[in-house]
Amino acid sequence: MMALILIALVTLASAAAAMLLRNLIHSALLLTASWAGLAAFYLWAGAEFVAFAQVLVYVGAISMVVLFAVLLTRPPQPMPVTPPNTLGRALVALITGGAVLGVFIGAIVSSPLPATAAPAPTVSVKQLGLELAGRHAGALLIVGALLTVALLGAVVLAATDREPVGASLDDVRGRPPGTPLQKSGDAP
Amino acid sequence: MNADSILERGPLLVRDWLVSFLPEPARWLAGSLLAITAVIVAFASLFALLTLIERKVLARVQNRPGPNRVGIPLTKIRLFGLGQPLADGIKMLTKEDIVPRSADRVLHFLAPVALLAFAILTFAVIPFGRHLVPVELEAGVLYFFAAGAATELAVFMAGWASRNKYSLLAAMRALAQLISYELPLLLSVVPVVMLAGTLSTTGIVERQGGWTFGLLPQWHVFTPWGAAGFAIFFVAALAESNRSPFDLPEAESELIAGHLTEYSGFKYALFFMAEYFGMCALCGMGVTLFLGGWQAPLSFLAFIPSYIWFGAKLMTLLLAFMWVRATLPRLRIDQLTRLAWKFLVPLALVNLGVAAFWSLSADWTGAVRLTRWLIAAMLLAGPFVLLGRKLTAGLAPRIYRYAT
Amino acid sequence: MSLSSLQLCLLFSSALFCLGLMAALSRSNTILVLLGVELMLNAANVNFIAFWRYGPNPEAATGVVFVLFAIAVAAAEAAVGLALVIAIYRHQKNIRLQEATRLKG
Amino acid sequence: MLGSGLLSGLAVTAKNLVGSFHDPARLTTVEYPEQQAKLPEAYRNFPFLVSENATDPMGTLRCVACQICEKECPPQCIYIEKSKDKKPDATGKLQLYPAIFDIDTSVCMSCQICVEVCPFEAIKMDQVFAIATTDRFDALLLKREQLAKPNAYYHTIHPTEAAEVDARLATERKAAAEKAAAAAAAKAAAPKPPAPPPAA
Amino acid sequence: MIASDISPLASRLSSGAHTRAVTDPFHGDLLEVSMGPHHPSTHGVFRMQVTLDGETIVKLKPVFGYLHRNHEKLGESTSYLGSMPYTDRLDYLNSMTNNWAYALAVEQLAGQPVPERAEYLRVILAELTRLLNHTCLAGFLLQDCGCSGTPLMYAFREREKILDLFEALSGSRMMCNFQRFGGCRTDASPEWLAAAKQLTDGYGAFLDEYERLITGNEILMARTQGVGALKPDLAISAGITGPMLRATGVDYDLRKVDGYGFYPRFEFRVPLGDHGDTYDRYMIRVLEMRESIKIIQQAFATLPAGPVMDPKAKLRGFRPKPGEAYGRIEGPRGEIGFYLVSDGTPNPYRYRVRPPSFVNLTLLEDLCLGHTVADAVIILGSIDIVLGEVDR
Repeated sequence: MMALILIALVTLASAAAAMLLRNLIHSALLLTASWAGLAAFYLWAGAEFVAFAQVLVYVGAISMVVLFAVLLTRPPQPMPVTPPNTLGRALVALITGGAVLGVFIGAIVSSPLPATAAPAPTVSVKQLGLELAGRHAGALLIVGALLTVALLGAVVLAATDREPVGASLDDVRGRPPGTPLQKSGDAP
Repeated sequence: MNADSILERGPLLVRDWLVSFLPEPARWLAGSLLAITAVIVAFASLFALLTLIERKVLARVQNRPGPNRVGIPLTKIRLFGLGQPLADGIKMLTKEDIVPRSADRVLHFLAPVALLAFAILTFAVIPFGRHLVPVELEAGVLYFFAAGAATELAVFMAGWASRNKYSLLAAMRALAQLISYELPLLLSVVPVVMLAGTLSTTGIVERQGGWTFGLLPQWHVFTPWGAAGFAIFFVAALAESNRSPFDLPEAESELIAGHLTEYSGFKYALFFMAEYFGMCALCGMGVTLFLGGWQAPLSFLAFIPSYIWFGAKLMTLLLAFMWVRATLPRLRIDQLTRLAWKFLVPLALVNLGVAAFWSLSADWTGAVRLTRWLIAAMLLAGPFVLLGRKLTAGLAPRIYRYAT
Repeated sequence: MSLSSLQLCLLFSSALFCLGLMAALSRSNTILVLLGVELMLNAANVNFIAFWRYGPNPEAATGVVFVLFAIAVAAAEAAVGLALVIAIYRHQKNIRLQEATRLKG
Repeated sequence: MLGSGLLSGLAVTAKNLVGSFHDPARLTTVEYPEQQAKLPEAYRNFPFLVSENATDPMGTLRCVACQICEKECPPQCIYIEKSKDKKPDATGKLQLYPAIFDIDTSVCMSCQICVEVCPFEAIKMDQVFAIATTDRFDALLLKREQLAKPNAYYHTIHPTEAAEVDARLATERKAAAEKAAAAAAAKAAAPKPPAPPPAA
Repeated sequence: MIASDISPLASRLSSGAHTRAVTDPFHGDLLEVSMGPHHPSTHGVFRMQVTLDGETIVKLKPVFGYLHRNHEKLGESTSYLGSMPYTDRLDYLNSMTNNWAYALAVEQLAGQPVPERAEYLRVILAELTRLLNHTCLAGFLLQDCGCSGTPLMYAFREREKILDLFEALSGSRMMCNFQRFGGCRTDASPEWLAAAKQLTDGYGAFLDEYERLITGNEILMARTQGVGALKPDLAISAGITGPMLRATGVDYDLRKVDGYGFYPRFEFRVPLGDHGDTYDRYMIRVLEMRESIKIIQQAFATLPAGPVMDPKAKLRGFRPKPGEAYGRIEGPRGEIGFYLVSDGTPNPYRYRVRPPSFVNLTLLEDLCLGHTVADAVIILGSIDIVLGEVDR
């Protein structure tokens, strides 16, 4: 129980800090920490496999993609500290979030949820595999297809059509210093 | 051969004897701590030795003797330079720790610590000997890669937190490299898991335990899919551990020292250590998955304790890493990613198919068994040649003309 | 008032969900909005695990399987979402959500 | 095929790795302070002044302070002051000698031009190269006393060249001596002939 | 964003942020990196001010002069002979060829003949220098490609042997100061000739080993082929000479064009490239080394006896008649030339060097644009500069 509270606090604190900070890299790294905290929660709950998958996918892959996106989208100038309407939007978000949280807490505390299964249930990798390839085979296939499509979509979306290397020096030369290499097709 | 010989159980007996002085409730904890200490001490000394061996091997390849002066301090005894790591360590510890003024101090400090922590975590599931697995996990292989995946995050942290332009470029490269090579690394392991039918590292080693004709080992590397998988694993492991020819994040001829540019003293030493730990862990995993783990290479050699065999194989792989480093030039970042996505990943997928074929044809007997080999080898060789040709399209040694 | 472990887990997950919700609503940076959505997905996963752990039928492992699927979907979502962010950046040179109002480049 | 170039490279490095343990051509370094590579006879480092004998180096310097080397030295690292008096040289002829002869070895670039232009074989190139010191200033400015080294030393470092020089000097001196003798004889004879005729 | 939506506080903060952005490299698309003058692979104190888009170079400004030593002005204030040791320090890897080019200029100025044996010796030494320089280049280039020192060490192993020869002949390994106006300073002994012959005969085997090590290497080909390609017309109009020019396919070798020294007496071929890229520049040098070996072997076979110094040549009080002369030879890096104007005094009135590395370096930006940082490093390596000569 204490472990759970500790894990929850660490996860929530790093998630909250991640959402509040202005520095995107810090946000991403803190969020990674909070994902790692979630993995710890899964371990605590006895879902070993899920915990490792969480670390592998979130800490190992998604965090990288996020960091990459952050680095690739450096704004020309640092973002202004308080963009317009931020206060209003923050207020709206706070009210909505608070309300939702209130409803959730009320529902959870008031409903008589039994805590059965005192010994943690274990699910072996083999059992999981059988479940995945047996009962959920259809879903597995769909997820596979989804991942493939997502991969292709991401590539298509993010693909740059850079100038071929060493193509026309005059193009590069003629530009005033400081202007980025940009294809004419990208002009606004 | 004898799983319970005194030598084989030696480390366990020592542990039990040490723990027996403690009261019963503390024994489990003390035993674990002892195992952790043993692993860390063993690999820390291996690290010290490896820094020396690497320099020696590089030097020998380059027709130099390498470091050979530092021996026992205050004497004239040189001991082939065995004191060099100690001297290096003292130097590192006494150097000033410099943090750039504009650096992100917290991340700058956290990066080496995180890197080392993750590197040490990966040792937990490697079976160092017949009875020597720090943690017996059912999903050990998955755990290993999960823990290993986080290391490049630390490299990124180091590069970004230094606020040095070279470091920033290195950070970007580290990310690109990780994203590209995680996939072939995992895909090269999938056939092993598939054919061994388990994600547990001990299970995988035990599956490689039999003897062909009662003499030759049945390691995975001696099957077509295993050999291909091992080759892919080796290349991807080189990339994952930032070793030459994939040492782009710290490419010294381009980025000075990349993410390490702004590190000095002890933090630099930690980085160095973590890098070697990561390399050792990946090599250990390679040994476990493909080279039969702690199994002896020939059946009559099985009397030698298993952990010695593991150590020997680990050293061999590490030496291969050094050999590659001594020979090859570095890739460019776009070539690095192209190699991963256009060559290793498709090849690993083909290998997955071959492994499937292998498992389906497991009951072929007699002369058909040989055709199974041939078919598998052909299935792999074809794509290898085709993909290789595609990869190196336009690249060829040239014929030169002479002025008349 | 004493809370059972299950209730604690659920509180944890709802707090996480609301954090994600607030981030998604208040931040103007597209990447942070995406991360907020990720957090909400994670909160759902926590619920699945909690109900599997304390539910009446833990042997079925359906909760675990569902979480695995959810992680896969989240990965796909992150990849596509961030690719979109990069595409937006390429058009408007920043990633402020308010300004990403055009569907056509 | 992909990989053949990599493999042939790996074969070369492996050969060198193994070769370094048994083939001296593949382990080419020497361990410096203990072992030293033999310097070739022509090796030059910084100049020194040749004196005829070791017992009285200052008295038997071949240098006559003609200052040609000072003028020709490209980096101008030589400083000479002529003596006020004259001393007899090896042949007994009275010559000027350098009262001050300094070479700033922190400036000297070991070009050997001073040696080539010296008409008296008085300055030669030394082979001592380990002259590192902790003193940045005076220690590298070599004085006449530090520069003077006997002819015998010259023979040990450049034997062939020194033998040639000695032979040349010997012939020159012999010629000079013969000339001097002839002159002396002539001189001795000269006053004689026109003996003042006895007063008639 | 329109300024009017910003609250006063925010606008103050954001304007502060804006001033930071000017100096802050962590924002915006382009990254300005100053590579050098202290950088592991700028071959000395050379600096490239690089503007990067990602890792792609969009602008490159070479900055040099960190090693400027006033060489040409010094040449006007020292005697003709006194400049000879300074030419050693121009391109400090190739002092023998620098000496020869300078001696050639002065000999033209003074109408000084050179004995036959000295001419042969000069050819031998110049070709040995070419071997030395190209071997070093191959090593350095591969070091820039990221080899962990192995090719460099093999190159240095062989270079060391040539340097030993130079030391045995001239007394110094790199600052040879060997040529004089009217011949060579000393004669080569029979032992020296035997040692040099042995080295030359064994050099082919070293080149074979070196090529086995690296030339067929797929990574090297991927790194160098198509990287930094130079067009022949651009090369000609920029005055590029040496292997860099021949790699573009232009047949221009002063040894054939001028026929100075006794080069017309020797049989050798001039290798030409077709692409002008980094790989061609590397390979042309390897092939030139093989031709150099042939030249040296022919020279040994036909080396005449005789003096190496014109007996009438003057060492002290050398005063050429008023006039001007330009002496040039095909140095390992390209055309190295010395232009002298004499006014009849012991010092030249004007002394000018045509340094091949400096001229070749002028095209660095054109070669690098559109390539990555990693390519810039190897392109610079393949241009083969020595800062002593570039900065003078």
